[in-house]
Amino acid sequence: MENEILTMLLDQAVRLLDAEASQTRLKALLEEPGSFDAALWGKAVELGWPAIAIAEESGGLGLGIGSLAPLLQELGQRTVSLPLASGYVTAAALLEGGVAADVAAQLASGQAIATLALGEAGECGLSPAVVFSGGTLKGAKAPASFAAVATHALVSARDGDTPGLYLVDLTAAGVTRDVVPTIDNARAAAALRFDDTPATLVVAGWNALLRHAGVAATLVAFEQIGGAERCLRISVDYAKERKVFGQAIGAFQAIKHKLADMYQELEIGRGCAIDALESLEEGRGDFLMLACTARLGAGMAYDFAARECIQTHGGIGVTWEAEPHHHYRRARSLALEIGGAPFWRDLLVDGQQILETV
Amino acid sequence: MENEILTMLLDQAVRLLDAEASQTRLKALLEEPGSFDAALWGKAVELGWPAIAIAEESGGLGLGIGSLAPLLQELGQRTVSLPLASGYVTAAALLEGGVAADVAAQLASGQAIATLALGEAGECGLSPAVVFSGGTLKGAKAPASFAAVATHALVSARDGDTPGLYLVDLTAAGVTRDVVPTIDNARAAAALRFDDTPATLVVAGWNALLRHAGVAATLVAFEQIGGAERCLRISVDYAKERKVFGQAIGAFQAIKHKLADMYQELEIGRGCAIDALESLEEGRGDFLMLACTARLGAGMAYDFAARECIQTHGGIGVTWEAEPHHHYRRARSLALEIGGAPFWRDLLVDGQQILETV
Amino acid sequence: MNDMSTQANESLGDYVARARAWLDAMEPRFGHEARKGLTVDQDLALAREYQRLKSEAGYACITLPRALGGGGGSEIQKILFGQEEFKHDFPTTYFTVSQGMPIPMLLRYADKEIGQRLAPPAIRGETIWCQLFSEPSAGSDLAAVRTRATRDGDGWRIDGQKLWTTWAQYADYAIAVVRTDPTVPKHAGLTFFWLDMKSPGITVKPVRKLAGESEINEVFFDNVYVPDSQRMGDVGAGFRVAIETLMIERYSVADDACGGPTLNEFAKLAANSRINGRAAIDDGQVRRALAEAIVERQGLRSIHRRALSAIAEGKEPGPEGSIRKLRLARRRQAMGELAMDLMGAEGMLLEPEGTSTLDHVWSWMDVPGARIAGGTDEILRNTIAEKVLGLPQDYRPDKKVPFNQIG
Amino acid sequence: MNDMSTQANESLGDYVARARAWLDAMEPRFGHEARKGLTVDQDLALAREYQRLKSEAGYACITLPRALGGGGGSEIQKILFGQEEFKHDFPTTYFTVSQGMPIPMLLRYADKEIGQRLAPPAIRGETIWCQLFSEPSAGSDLAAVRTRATRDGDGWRIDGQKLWTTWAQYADYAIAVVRTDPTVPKHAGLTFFWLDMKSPGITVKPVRKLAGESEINEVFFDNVYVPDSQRMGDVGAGFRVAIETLMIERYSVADDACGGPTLNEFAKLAANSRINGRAAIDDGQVRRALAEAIVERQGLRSIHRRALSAIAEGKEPGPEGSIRKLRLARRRQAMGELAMDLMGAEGMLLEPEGTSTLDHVWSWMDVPGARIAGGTDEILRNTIAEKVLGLPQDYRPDKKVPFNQIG
Repeated sequence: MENEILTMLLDQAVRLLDAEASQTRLKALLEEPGSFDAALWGKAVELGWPAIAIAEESGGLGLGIGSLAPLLQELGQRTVSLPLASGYVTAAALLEGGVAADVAAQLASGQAIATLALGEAGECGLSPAVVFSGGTLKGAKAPASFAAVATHALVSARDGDTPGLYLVDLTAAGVTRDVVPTIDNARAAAALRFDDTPATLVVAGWNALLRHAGVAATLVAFEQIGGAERCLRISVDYAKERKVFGQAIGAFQAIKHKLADMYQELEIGRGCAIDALESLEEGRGDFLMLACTARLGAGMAYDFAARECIQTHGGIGVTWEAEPHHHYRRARSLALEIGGAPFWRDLLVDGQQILETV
Repeated sequence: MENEILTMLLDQAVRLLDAEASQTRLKALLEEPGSFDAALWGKAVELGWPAIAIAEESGGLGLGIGSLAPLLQELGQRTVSLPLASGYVTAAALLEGGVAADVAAQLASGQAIATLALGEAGECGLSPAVVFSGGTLKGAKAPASFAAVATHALVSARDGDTPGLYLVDLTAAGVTRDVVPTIDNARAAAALRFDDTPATLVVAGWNALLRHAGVAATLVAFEQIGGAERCLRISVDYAKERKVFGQAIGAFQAIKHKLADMYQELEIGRGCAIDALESLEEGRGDFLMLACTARLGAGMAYDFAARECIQTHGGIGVTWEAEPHHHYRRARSLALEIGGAPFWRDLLVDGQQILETV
Repeated sequence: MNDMSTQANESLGDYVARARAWLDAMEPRFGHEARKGLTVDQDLALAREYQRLKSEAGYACITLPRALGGGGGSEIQKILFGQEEFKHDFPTTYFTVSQGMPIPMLLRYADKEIGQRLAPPAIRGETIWCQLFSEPSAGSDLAAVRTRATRDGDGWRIDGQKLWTTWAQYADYAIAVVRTDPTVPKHAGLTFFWLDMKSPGITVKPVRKLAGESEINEVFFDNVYVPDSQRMGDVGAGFRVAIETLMIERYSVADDACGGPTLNEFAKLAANSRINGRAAIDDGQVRRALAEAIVERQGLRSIHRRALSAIAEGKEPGPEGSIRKLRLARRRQAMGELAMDLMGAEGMLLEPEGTSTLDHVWSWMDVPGARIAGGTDEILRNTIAEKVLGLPQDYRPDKKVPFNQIG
Repeated sequence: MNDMSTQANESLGDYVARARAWLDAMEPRFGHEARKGLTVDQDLALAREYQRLKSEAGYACITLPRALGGGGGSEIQKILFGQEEFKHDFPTTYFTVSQGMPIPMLLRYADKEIGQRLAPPAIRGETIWCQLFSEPSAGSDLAAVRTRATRDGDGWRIDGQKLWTTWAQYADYAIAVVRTDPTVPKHAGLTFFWLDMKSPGITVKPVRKLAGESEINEVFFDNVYVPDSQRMGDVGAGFRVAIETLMIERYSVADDACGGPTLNEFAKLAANSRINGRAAIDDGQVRRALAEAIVERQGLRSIHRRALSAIAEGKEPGPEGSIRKLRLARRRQAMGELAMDLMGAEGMLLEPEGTSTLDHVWSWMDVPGARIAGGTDEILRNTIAEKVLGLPQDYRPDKKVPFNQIG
């Protein structure tokens, strides 16, 4: 029954995305800082996408995070940006913290939009610099996707030495929201600053922060895998069709082996993402370590695929009109917005003894 | 005049090495730990090789270190191991320290053989663990090349917190010399231990130690470049001759581009080695930084060339009878015996502001 | 009942549990400690004994019939047992080729009577078969074999040379592909036979490898007689039969360190090595290398687990299995090199008693063959590009040319 | 005498010193600060003014005769001046192609009178020439051009499309290679012309690049008339003339950050970024990347210096010059990616005022073209393999086939 709903949902998603996510529309979003496809978001809300994975007790459909992953993969394939992962992660954190059930319900219904404000300035890790004290936040976050259009932010901050995640209503006092130009304007990025902004503690402690970042990383990994899949497919298609020196470029080993490497990276990244998702669904203790591998594996796969997709396309690949640069931009923004690779590598190596027992 | 001598010397060397350095003889040396081609060393001594670069005031010919580099390159091409670099570095240190002029003269005449005992156990850097106190050394060094046959060792040790280089007569009391099996038995490696062994301070201080290690690194870089040149040449030859699927394997881009990469690494390593040598000859302040680039560049070039030389040769490359494994072994032993790459990278990055001004 | 391999309605989980228990029981007699210091001949004798017990317990040739000494089990059971057996250091290597390909092919292509007679002793480990495929000029390009068989009455006379033949020095029998018609294109002129390795005219010469072992051989043929009854498949069908042989091991199992030390061993080394006095495990370049290796291992484990599920459901595993060896052999080489870097000058030491699975330097020394045997890096990338991605095949100028006219 | 480029018996050192002084004097009027905030049209006007002064001082087209406005100097002087000029941010880009290849070729192949008339204004920066070579189906494979020229009385009529034409939007004239005979093999049917870009039937359409600039264009030809007197070289010799054109810049100068931030800039960023609270510059993965980049830069500098010495001695530089761009473009991309990693979420920021030479993110954004233009990574590796190492050329099935019969 759940499977049927999922299949139907995914079929609908593919149809909608194929119809709406045209190159022209995607390119228009890249033109202006802080862009957001509100019309498409409206349709996604109508189809219930924000609700599918959110728990029933929070007002969602409760189909589980496993329902969101393939949907994000479809979005990733088409470089479509919708605040689904951020909404799910926020709602899940709220449920865990037992706070703001109303906001979770609004996230499920699509009335509310969440941004994950986890990134730090001048730091590729996630140790928060924003300070929580006396019920309010003070300090600045690095740019966060969807912050330009979000109603709420899940913000990492510290109370004394204890890091935690805090919920902020972005209409509250003391919120400054600077829309910023990025490599990938379609993700509605903005930098948030808080000046005695009222905030609610959601979950406390470094482990809780990391676990929720790991959930975000796992979901993003599926977007990355979708993107890498698409890069591989258009590269292979182009390599079969484009001729130089009397042969399809796909007959030259330089291209064949490049694409074989792209395939390997993709499948390794996919394997990591699948394993992290499974561990999360089963509530296993190895989840964070597997989330690290998903973050790193899917990130490497998409970065590599996007970079070499342009290279495979040659001159055409460097034009605005062609598709590859959408992925070149998206691969990097997904790789950066919840902490850079060196941070996740540290996390993985520090915990690798745990992983070894898997 | 000097140039004529050098040309003649190099011609002689090529003739001698071509005649003596047969694959059979080289393979025989690899069979037993601590091997040394004493007969070839005898001929090298007759031709005056140990003397050429050593200063006239130390009893050498004083042709400068620039005369030794091309000779070592010829040795490197043929994976011939003679204690020329270690002899030169030791004699130069003795001259600088103004000690043991007699030993320097013996090194120049070939009566003495030096080993550079710079490596440490459990550490890829060069911070010495052996302790100098009251005129004697105590402690163990990591295996050093030529230590199995050397008469003297230039040993890094510390006096309190001050590192320095010490001269040890290996026939002295308290010297234990353990011949050890290595990946490259032809380099007469042995591990030295000192138990109240009389020793003479040659030069003191970390900078002096590094500078002499840098001279050794520069000379070894030419051996590495020679080895990498040879790997490239035999790989190219084999790739032109060996056929699969109706074409020479050198017609397949997987091989063509691999060999093009090998060429690039080689030329970059060569460039670094040339620049380091020039700086040393001119007594410039950027020498140590350039020695780091020579050590790293030539090391990477040879490791890569040796590894992919085997791969290019396919099954044949994995046999004892074929030449590539000589280089696979030699590349690594040259890369390890005076400190591993991570150590030299640290040194380079810490000093890179200096380099930038070059 | 403990010695029966296949039990009705046994779950795969139970199967594995039973296999583990059996293997654990074998450990004292056949494990690492028991084998220490044995000569090759002693080790081979021990291996034969282990093989006999495997056959009795139904763990030898698991997919072949029980009546012949096999296990009467499924492909997935074979893979799962292999995975468990890998965890021990049992003397299995002498029989890997023998039981993996020649015996199943014999049962498919040879006279029934021959198969029934020769397969059981091979399955019990009493005899060993080798596979005479590669030649000096035919490695990656198998169809380029030059070893000739010419008609002689009711049989054939074979002349030529094979190379890279694993365990030929101990082999009693062999399967071989040879050229019976040089006037047709290369793939069309080959024929497949089985041979008695004691036939007059066969000389076996072990090949010394760079790191010293010698499981591989040159095999010379000087006017060796083979009756036509030992032909397997039609005259001229040899290439197809050879490819079928290679496809039997559709999904090969390799531990995820590819025969080298595990990543845990690397981490231990890094914890105990220093870079300028600091623990190497705290250095970012070491961490990056280790993290990337862990990611790769995790991805490959996931791919492997899903392939096993597919096989368990009776599906054919895809060619994505090629990824595993391609990645892991290169990774083992890179990690070996880095391990040596961390050891500094001590990284030159090659302990005589060391093994590739435990010693980083031995692993590095012995790894080059892993990037070549069973498909070179280059061939495997081509396989992925062509078979998985559908990219064009390389130019093959010799494909339609009679073999004796290829330049 | 200060404005004369070549002075008798001047050493190269003195030449460089004099060039530096001249360039420093130009800095206030034409440097980075002076250009800030200019529109492209304003910048181009400034560029023309700078070009006029260069010509007067003998630094424009240094190897061409003084009488035409060139410098009357040597190849090595041209390279050395270029190296010094690089250190400033002068508006030279509009004239790089124009003066680099079309003008020298015009002087070699066009009627003498034409050359004498058209070259001087181009050298002074009053006119701009572009180079109509590449096409949608002819990038790396230049001989595949499809743009057709058919006989029409005393001239030719051109139809077709060119692509990737640098600065065509500002060009007054062009050199072009077009197909005059499709019935012969691809290399044999091409002919070379010069054109007036104001000829009726030419349409120029700028191509937007991924990072936004637009120096490249599509150029469409609709029945464009060219008199036969504007032909350069024989009918059918166009491929040879085109290759000669590309060979003029025998040794191209590129700064050793390949247009991206210097390694010093990277080190600064790493010193000011943190990984888990620690300075990134202290992290081994950052150190390894930086060390390897420094090594590469040093090696390339050495190769470059020796090439300059060879050129100064009148020798031809070898194809080893290809190494430089191949390495540095990839390095710039890798360092850009690492820089962004270190910036974490802030690595997404793309400051509107940023430039590739100063901003790591802009450098990363704009680098993909550097791995493609002027020879892709793949073509350059082939060049090294074939020209330097003597390995066989790739299979070229279309080489001897009439162009109109290529599938």
